Amino acid sequence: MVSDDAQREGAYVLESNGAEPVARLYGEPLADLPRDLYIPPDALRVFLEAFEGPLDLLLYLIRKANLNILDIPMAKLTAQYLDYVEAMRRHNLELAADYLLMAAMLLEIKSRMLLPRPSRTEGEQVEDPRAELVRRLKEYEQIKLAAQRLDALPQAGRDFEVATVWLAAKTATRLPEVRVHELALVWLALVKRARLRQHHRVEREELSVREQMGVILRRLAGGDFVTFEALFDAGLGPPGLIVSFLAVLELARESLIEIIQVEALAPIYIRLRQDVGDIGGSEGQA
Amino acid sequence: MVVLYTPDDYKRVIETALLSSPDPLSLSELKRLFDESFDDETWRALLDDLKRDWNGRGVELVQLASGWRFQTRPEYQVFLDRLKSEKPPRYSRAVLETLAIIAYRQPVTRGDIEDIRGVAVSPNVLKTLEARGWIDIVGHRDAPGRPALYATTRKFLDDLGLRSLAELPPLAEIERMIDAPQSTPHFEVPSSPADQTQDAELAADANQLDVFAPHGSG
Amino acid sequence: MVVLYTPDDYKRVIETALLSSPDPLSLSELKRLFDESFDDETWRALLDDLKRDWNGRGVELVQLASGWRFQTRPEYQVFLDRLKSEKPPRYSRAVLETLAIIAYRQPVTRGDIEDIRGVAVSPNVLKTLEARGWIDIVGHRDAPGRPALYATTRKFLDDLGLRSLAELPPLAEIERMIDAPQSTPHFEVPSSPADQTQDAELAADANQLDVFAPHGSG
Repeated sequence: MVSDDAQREGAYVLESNGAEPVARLYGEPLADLPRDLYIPPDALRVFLEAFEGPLDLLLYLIRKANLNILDIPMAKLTAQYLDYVEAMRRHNLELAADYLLMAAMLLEIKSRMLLPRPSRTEGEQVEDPRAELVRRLKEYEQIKLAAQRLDALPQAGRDFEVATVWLAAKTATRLPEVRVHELALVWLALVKRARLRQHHRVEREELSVREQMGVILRRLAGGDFVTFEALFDAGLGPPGLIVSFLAVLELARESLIEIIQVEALAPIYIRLRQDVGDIGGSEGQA
Repeated sequence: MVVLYTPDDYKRVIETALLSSPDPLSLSELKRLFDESFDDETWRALLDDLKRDWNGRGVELVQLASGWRFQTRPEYQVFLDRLKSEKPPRYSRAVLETLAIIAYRQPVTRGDIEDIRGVAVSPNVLKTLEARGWIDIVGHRDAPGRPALYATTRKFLDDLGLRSLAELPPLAEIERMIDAPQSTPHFEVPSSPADQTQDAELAADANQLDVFAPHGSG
Repeated sequence: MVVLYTPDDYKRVIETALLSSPDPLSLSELKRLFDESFDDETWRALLDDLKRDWNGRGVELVQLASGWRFQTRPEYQVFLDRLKSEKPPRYSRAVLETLAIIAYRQPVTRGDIEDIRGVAVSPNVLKTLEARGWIDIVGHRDAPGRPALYATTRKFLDDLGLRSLAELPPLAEIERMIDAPQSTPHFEVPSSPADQTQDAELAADANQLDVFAPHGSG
């Protein structure tokens, strides 16, 4: 891989020779007077490295001389290319095999161009010996320009940065989530499994009663007597009051509470059954 | 090219630098942002001002030993956790069944749960649910050993988004859907695809049981 | 615990998630943030609104191949570069041309790349691009040696701010420029200042070549 730095560094060397052309040679500006036509080998190497291979060099020669890529004068191009390769060899620079392969290809095309073309037969197109070279040059030039355009796109880390706000340390471990319908399905499967089919129709009301049973048990958890009325929240409305009443009856039936009325029409008191209601260490209280 | 005139212009550059820096930026690092040099008091004012700008947002500017940093507020973690690709943990079948029994049949004893499930209930199962705050002991049954009675709590209702137990899906309805000749029972409950998969599995279980139920009761 | 009521509340959570996520978040990932599900239009409105909120700031909300991301505006890079201890990599032409071939012709083998460039491809070139996460091996061609097939990644699109490969500079356009009978060897390709420098350097090289070319042919 040709390092970018080497490429750039070398370019500076060449550039330092002078920016303004001091003469023109074969109509081309000459940046510097040739010093006995001696090119330092280092500069040549840098020059070689400025190209990405023989196709790149050929393209450069074509574009510099303003040649038509669709009608390349092979003699001129081949001569220029070989001059370059020859210069490299004279200075004993290691030349990539790719450059020599291209030289051979150019010479072959050139010689085929010199041969008399076979007479065209009906329905058959005579292929231009340059066609494959032109195709490759065009494809390469396309990619070369596409690469420049890619490089011109804004690039993360070079032209912009990604927002990276610190995530505050995670505090709690994630708890499993349970969904309501999931619970219902589990219960249903259980009911079937337990063959409690006679009970499987759990009515809304019944459920509410069971919920209210829990509410009342929590109210009574202190162990103290609570007035019967205090167990009813008028805000619940008639259905709510009925549910609460049914809950009290159910709790009594299951021997979970004691209901005490000293005499008829006297206040009714309710508390947890003494031998049961030991929640909160309330034993012994009246 | 951005030209800086007002304190707000400078603040915007500081904000941009802090939002895009993976590490906290010290004051001396921040000072490199501008050709102009401000005294520490001016810097302090700029940073305090910037901190105030972010009041009430999900991200806050904090000062640490090594410098200033934007970080997410802990209250927002609950949302950010949901982005993690890892699957949410799930309760075991034993836990789910125990919870369902307590929810639908409360108050119940451990013995009741074992009767319905047909297997012994590990104390860990009840501990898991108690630790979650979803069930508690509401009393003891007047029976040998005075077993504890379990019921679901208000937190259970809150966490499942219910106002009361009456909002638990009525089983009669669900059963009708499962028994219906439709091959795939679907419920009008918003749920993720993963949940639906599990629903389908559960429903499949339910159907499976159905196959045996007539045999058992016949 | 943060309770969400207004669209602004939801926007704040989305903003927090996007600011703190190292990778772009897709819409389906963002949807995981909330229990409630909104339709795509609502999401689009929330995100557009959030994007607008950041107008005129140093950071912007952009939509990429793999989702939405907050990133700094290029105009602010000149400030952010001052904080960096090392300069971001500038890729050599070998790397860039290899990348271009993979981007436009994918999937391709190393042999395909060498055919187009006319030179051997150093393993380091491919390693550089793989290390950056811009290319990876997507399969092997059914040919002798079963050579690896390279393609560009989602990260490549994200890092270049593209939503899809279709947003790459169109090759047809580039081709038109090649065929056009222009007199200048270099094209009006929008390029960064660095590229222009390189062009100038090549032009200087060109002059140099002339020095010995006539010598060789004379």
